[in-house]
Amino acid sequence: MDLDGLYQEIILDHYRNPHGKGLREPFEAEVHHVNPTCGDEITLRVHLVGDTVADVSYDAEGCSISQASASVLNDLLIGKSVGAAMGLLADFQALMQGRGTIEPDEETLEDGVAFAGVAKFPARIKCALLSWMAWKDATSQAVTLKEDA
Amino acid sequence: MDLDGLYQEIILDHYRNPHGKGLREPFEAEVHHVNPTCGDEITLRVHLVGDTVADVSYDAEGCSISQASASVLNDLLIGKSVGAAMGLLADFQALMQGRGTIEPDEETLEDGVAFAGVAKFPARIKCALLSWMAWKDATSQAVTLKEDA
Amino acid sequence: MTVSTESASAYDVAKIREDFPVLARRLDGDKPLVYLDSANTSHKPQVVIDAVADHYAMHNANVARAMHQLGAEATAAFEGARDKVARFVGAPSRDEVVFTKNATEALNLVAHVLGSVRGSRQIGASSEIVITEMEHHSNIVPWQLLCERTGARLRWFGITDDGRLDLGALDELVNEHTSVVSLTWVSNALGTVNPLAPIIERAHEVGALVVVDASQAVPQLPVDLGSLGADFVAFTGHKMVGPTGIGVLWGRYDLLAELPPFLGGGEMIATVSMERSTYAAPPSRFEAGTPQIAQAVGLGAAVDYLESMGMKAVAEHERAITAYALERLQEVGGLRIVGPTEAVDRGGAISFELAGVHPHDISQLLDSQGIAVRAGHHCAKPVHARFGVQSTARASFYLYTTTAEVDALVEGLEHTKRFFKV
Amino acid sequence: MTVSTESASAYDVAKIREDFPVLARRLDGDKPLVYLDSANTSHKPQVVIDAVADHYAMHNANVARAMHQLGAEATAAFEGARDKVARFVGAPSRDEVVFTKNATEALNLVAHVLGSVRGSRQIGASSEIVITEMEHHSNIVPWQLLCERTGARLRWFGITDDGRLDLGALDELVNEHTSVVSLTWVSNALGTVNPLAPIIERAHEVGALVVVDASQAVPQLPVDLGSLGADFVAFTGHKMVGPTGIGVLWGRYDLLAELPPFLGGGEMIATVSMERSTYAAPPSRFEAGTPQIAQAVGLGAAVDYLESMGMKAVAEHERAITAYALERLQEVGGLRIVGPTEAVDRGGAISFELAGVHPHDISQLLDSQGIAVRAGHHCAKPVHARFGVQSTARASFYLYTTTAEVDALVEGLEHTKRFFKV
Ligand SMILES: Cc1ncc(COP(=O)(O)O)c(C=O)c1O
Ligand SMILES: Cc1ncc(COP(=O)(O)O)c(C=O)c1O
Repeated sequence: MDLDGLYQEIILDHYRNPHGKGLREPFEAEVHHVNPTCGDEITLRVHLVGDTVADVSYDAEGCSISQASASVLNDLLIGKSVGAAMGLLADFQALMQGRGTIEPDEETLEDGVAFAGVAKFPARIKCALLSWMAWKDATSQAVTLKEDA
Repeated sequence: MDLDGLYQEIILDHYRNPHGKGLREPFEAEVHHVNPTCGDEITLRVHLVGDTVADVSYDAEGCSISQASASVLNDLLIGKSVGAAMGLLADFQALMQGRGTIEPDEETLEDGVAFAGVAKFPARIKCALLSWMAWKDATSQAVTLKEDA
Repeated sequence: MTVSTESASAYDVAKIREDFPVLARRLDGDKPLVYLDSANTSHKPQVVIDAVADHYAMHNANVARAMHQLGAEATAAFEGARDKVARFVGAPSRDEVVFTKNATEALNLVAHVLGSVRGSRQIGASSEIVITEMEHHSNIVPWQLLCERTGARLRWFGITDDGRLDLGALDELVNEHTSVVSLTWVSNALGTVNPLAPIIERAHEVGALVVVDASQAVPQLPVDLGSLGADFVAFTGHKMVGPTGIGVLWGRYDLLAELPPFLGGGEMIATVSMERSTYAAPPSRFEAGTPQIAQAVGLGAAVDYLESMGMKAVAEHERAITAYALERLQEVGGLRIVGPTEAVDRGGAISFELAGVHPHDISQLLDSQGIAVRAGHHCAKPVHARFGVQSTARASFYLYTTTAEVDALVEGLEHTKRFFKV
Repeated sequence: MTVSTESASAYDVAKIREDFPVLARRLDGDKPLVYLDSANTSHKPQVVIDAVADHYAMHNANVARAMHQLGAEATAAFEGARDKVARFVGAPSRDEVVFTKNATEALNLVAHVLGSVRGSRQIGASSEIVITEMEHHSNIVPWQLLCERTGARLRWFGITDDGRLDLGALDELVNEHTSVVSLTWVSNALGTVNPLAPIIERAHEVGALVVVDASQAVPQLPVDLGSLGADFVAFTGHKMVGPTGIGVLWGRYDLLAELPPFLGGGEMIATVSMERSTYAAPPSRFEAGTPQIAQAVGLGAAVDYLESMGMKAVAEHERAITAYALERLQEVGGLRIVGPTEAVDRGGAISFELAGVHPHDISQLLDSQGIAVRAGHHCAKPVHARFGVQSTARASFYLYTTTAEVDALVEGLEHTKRFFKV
C-alpha cells in the first residue's frame, strides 16, 4: 500500500497549518456536514459577491485527509467565479473517484493534485470529499437565495 | 418410513366415521383451537356434571390424524371423572412425545394406542394433539367457572 | 430418474441440476428427492454456498465503519451485491435497494414508515388502504396493523371463480381516499400473475402509492423496475436461489428520501446526541445495525447465477413445466385445481385438492415417496376461505424442475388414492 | 508471528487460531493479519462456516410450514439451534428465545412493542425511559423514536471521569415514572462492565422493566439469564463467532406472552382473515416471515464451539489479554485511554487517542502493517462527546487474540508516531 502516496508532504503541511480555517462573516449560507462512518464534521460558510466566491470559511474536525482537503479547497476556490469553482469541484471529484487512473492537472488543481493517491484508498475518498460536498451544498443554497431575492 | 404405522386401519376408520362429532348443548365452555402451521381447526365444547365429563362435542376440520384423534378422545373421555380424563390426556401426550419409545397401554388408551406410530412423525404430533389441547383448555375453563360459582 | 430437457435447447436442466447439491439427496428408503416446494423456498447452487463460505473464510469484517483492508473487502463485497441486485431488477439507482431480513420485513418497513409520515401523505381515519384477497399473510397483517395504528380502512380486491383478480370495482375501490395499494405480482397460492399496469395507473391517478409484493415474481420473471411504475417493491433472497435471512425493499429514491426511519441504531444515523439524532440518506437510513453482510454477498452470487442462465430462459422453463403439470394433474381423477387451470398469466405454483384425502395426508403419502409438496394454507388463509377450502396441497417448480418430477407427482397421487381407497 | 499461550494451560491460542481460516490471511505487502477489531465483528471458525454450507447443501427447506422430510430436517436444525442458544445463556425456557436479524432489531422490537402496549404498562407523556450515556446508537435511537411516538421523556445515567456509570443519582433517575431502563452490560467503546444488579433491583422496585444490551457480554462472559434478573436481553450472532444476519431477543415468557406483535406476516399468526388476525404464542409471534434458518443453524454451531472451549476460559483469556494490552499501551508516549485503565470490571475493547495523530490516520498507518483496529465513534457518539473527543482508535480482542498481536499493535503505534513525526 502506497502510504507515501496517500500522505504526501503537501497534505501533511496543509493538515498542520490549515489555510483559511475559522468561521467568518458575512455569509449567505452555512451547512453542517458529517461523515457518518467515521464522525468527521465540518461547518462551512459561503459568501458570494455577485458571481464570485468571495469567502469560504469553515470549522472542521477530522483526519489529516479531510482537514488538508478543506484547506486546499479554501486556496483554490476563493476568488473564482461560481462556475469555475464548480468546474474545479468536478475535476477534484473525478480525480477522487477515478481509482487512481486519472492524471490530475496541476495547472488547475494546484495543491489538489497531492490527493491523487487518496483515490487508491476507497475508505478515505469520503474524507477528501467532505469539505467539497459541504461547499457544493452551501453554494447551491446561496445561489438559490440570490435568485429568489 | 413406516406409513402403515402412521395410518393404522383404526385411524382411517375413525377418520371416515368420526364418533360424537357435532356441537351440542348444554356446555360450560367452548374453545376454538388452530394449528397455525397447517390450518387445522377445532371448535370444542365441554359439559361437566359434577366431577364427570358428561359430554365433549366438537366441530373440526383437518387431516385424518387430527380428525381420528378427536373421535378417539370422544370415546375415551366421556363418562370419566375430570381427574381420570386428565390422566388419560397425560398418557396420550406422553405417548405422542415419546419419539416412539413408549409402549402404550391398551387397557387405558383403547383405540388411542393406534396413534403410537404418529410419534415417529414429528410434523404430525401437533395434529394428534390438537383436540386434546382444546379439550384441556375447555375443561380448565369449565372447572374454573364452577369453582367461581 | 430420467431428466428431460423440454424447453429451449440451450436450457439444459440435467446440467443445471448438477449445480444444486441437495438435488442429489437420497431420502428415507433410498428414494431420490423430488422437490416440488420451490415457492416455499428454493434450493441453492454450489456457487452461492461457496460465495457465503468464502466470504466468512477470507473476507469477513464489518462494513462501512471498518476502514482496514478486510473491512474494505467486506464493504466492497456487500455494496457490490447491492449493485448486482439493482442491475438485476433494473433499479434506476443502487441507492434505491434496501436490504432487509426477508420480504416480510420489507413490507412491514413500508407499512410502518408510511404510517408515521406527517404532512400531505399522512394516513389517518379517512384514508383507505387497498390490498387483495389473494395476498400472502405478509402482505395482509402489516396493513391490518397499520390500520389499527392510524384508523385507516382496509379494503381489498376480490377474486373471480377462475382465480383472477376482480378488477370490476377498480375505480370505486381505488379512489381519492386511497393512500396505498399493495398487491402481489404473482400469487403464491393460486399461481395467478396479476395485471399490474391498470392498477398502478389508477392508483397514481388518485395519488395513491403502489407497493408490489414481488416475492414470487423476481425469482421467475425478467423484471425491470425502471419501467414497472410501482413505488415500492419487495422480494426475498431465499426464493431466488439466494440465502435465507435476506430480502430487498426497492423504493423510488425521492420517496425513500422523504420517509422517516423505521429501525434505529448503528449505520442509519447522520449524527446522534442524547437529545436528538439525525438520519443518513437512503438506503442506509433503513438499514439499522450490522447488515446481513454474508447474506447479501450470497444474494449477489445468486443473481449472478440467474443472469448466467438468463431470466427469459428461466421464465420460459417455468411456463413450459407449469403447462405440462397443469395438463398432467388434470388427468388425475378427483383432483381439483384451486387457481387458473391454464398456463396463461400464470406462475408455477399449483394448489389442488384431491377428493377424500386431506392435503396433509396427500403430502405425507407423497413424502413417503420422496416427493416434497406443501400442504396447508400456504400463508394465504383468506384466498383459501374465498374458495371454501381450509387447505390445499401445492406443487411448485423452479429452474431445476423436470417433467419427470411432474410425472413422479402424478404417479404419487395415484398411489395416494389407492392407499386411502378413494 | 510467535504465538504465546499466556492463559490457562488448557487454553491453547495457537491451536484455536487454526480453527479460523481468515487468521491465515496475508494482507497487502504479504503482511500477516493482526485482527484487533473483534468488538466490531468476530471471525468465524471453520465449524460454523461448514454448518451453514452443509445446511444449504443437504438440508435446505423452509421451516415449520413444510412437512416433508427436508422440511422436518430444516425445522429440527432451526429449532435445535434455539435449544442450544437457550441453554448457552441459561434461559429458563426455549420459548423465550426470539431470533432477530441482529441486536439492533432486537432492541427496536422491544421498544416498539412496549410502545404499543395498552393498559397498566402503557407508555405515555408522563413516562420516563432511562438509558446511559455510554450506549451504542442501537440502544439510543430506538428509545428516542419511542419517546417521539409516545411523548415519554428520555433520561440517562452519566459517566464518571474514569469511565464508570455514575450511579449517584440512581434513586432519582429511576423512579415511579420510569417505564423502562435499558442499558449495556459491557460498553463497546469504553470497555466498562456495568454493575447490573443494583440497577435491576431499583428498576423492579419502582415497577420498571429492564432491557440489557448484551451484545458485548454474551461473546465474552459466562451468562445465566435465569439468575440475571433482567426482563429482556439482546445480543447478536456475528460478534460471538456466529454468522451475520442473526440476533437474539430473550424475554421473560410471561412478558412476551402479553405483548402485541411487532412485524406482521407469515409464521407469526394464529389465524388470518381479511377483517382481522390473531397471533401465535411467543417466540413465533415475534418472528414474522421466513426466519434466518441457515443463520440460526450457524449460531447453534457457534455456541457449540464456544461451549467446547468453556466460557470461563474465554472470559479468562479476555481478561488476561486486556490486562496485558492496558499495560503495554500505557507505555506508548502520548497515548490516552478513554475508559477504565485497569483490567477490573472491564471488557476487552480499548479506545484511545494518540497526541497529534487523528484516529483515522492511526488506523490507516496500522492497516498498512496488517493491523486492523477501528477508528471513529464506534456507533457511540454521546460517550465520545462526554469525553470531549470526536473519535478514537479502538483495539479489541477475542478468544483467538495473542499477546504477540498486542506487541505488534504497540510497535505499529510507535511506527505511526515516527511517520507523523510526533
Ligand atoms: C454494545 C452494542 N450494542 C449493540 C450493537 C449492535 O449490534 P448489531 O449491529 O449486530 O445489531 C453493538 C455492535 O455493533 C454493540 O457493540
Ligand atoms: C407472495 C409472497 N409474499 C411474501 C412472502 C414472504 O416472504 P418471506 O417469508 O421471505 O418474508 C412469500 C413467501 O413466503 C410469498 O410467497
